[in-house]
Amino acid sequence: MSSLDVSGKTIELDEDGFLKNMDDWDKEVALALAKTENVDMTEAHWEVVNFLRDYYQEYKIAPMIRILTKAIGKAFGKEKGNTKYLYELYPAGPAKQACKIAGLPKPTGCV
Amino acid sequence: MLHIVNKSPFKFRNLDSCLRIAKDDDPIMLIEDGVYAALPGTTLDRMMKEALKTHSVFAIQADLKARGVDRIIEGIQVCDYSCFVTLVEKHVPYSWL
Amino acid sequence: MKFGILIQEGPYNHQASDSAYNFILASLAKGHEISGVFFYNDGVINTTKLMDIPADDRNISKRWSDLGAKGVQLIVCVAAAKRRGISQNVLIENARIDGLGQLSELCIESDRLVTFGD
Amino acid sequence: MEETKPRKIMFVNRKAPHGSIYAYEGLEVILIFGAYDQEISAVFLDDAVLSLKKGQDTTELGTKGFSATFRVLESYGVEKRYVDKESLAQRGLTEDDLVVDVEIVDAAALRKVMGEQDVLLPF
Repeated sequence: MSSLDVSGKTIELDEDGFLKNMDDWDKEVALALAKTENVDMTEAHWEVVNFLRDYYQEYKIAPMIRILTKAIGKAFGKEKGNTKYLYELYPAGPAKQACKIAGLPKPTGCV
Repeated sequence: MLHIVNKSPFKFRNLDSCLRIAKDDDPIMLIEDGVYAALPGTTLDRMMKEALKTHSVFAIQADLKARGVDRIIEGIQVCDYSCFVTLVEKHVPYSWL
Repeated sequence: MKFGILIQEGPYNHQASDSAYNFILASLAKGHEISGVFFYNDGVINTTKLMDIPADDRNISKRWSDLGAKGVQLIVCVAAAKRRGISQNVLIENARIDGLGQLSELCIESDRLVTFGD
Repeated sequence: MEETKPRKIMFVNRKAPHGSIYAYEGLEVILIFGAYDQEISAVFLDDAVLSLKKGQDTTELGTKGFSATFRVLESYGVEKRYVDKESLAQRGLTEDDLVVDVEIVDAAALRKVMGEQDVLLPF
């Protein structure tokens, strides 16, 4: 996979399906990216994606999963602040799937 | 703590920083271009002699030899890699890179 | 004792690899264990087998590989390696590309961590 | 060696950002170490205090800015963050010029805390 067609525009992707150009992101692109991951975007999904984008905007990195769960719990309620919840939304892993849909760079995932 | 300094003190301020932070009695290991600090009769002579009052200072023999530094400030100890290892056994090392 | 070694600088450009190597040999000779050598920053360039060295100079990557053959772990940081074009295809024998977490492990399990760099 | 006791690991940052990659790649290491439940601390000494300066904008360089990322250190488990007072003063900076909440320490305090570490990592 190397590109995505979104309402007539061609969006370039890297070899793992992440946006090559972060500026290409908008809601429509996010929905198209979600489709490539077989994720049906509900409000709960958007909550995580928007959170990730805000976090990246502020700190210039995507948070590690451990940090993400903690922060999600703090922002949206305890019942959401756990790995299980995030994996239910993003079965292939929130770091990989949610970051991709949020248009963030591929996490280096060194741990 | 063992302070490892690998930079020429004539170009960089690493040795200055090291001497400012080093605790009395902390040993200082000069390696690579750091061994130029052992040259006698330089503009840093006084600083080094002052440092020797509170620290033991070592310089790697192979580095001195490679650079033709055959006279060194009195009190600085010539040290081979095995002696370097012994210092690391005794102290937590930090490299002032 | 167990010594971990961190190398932050590339070969030839800087003496760091040579100093580290000499330190490791002296440590082994004294009966210490080298718990691992971690290559970070430009240090990852130590581990490409594509080096082509004149006969009258030391071959730094071969030196590391030979040390690896003696059982010393050689760990190349994946993130730093990716940036600098070091991949499995060009990696010397007896080294492995792994995560930064391995440096953390090295700090935890070694009695001393010694850094060589610029 | 006791296996269960967390190790005291300190990142001693001394290099300026942008001119070389050390400050950035050093930060990448710090963020990973936070996950290992050790006693992690970071000190900013000499030119590294410039990494924390407010108002950095790298867009014209075409490189990724990372001064904002230092603000996550606390949540990533870096319990103590020190800045050397003299290094700030040498560069005409005060605490108000920095993007993060840190503890400003003098050489004596730094000497003491550095002397207590099991591992000192230079970046």
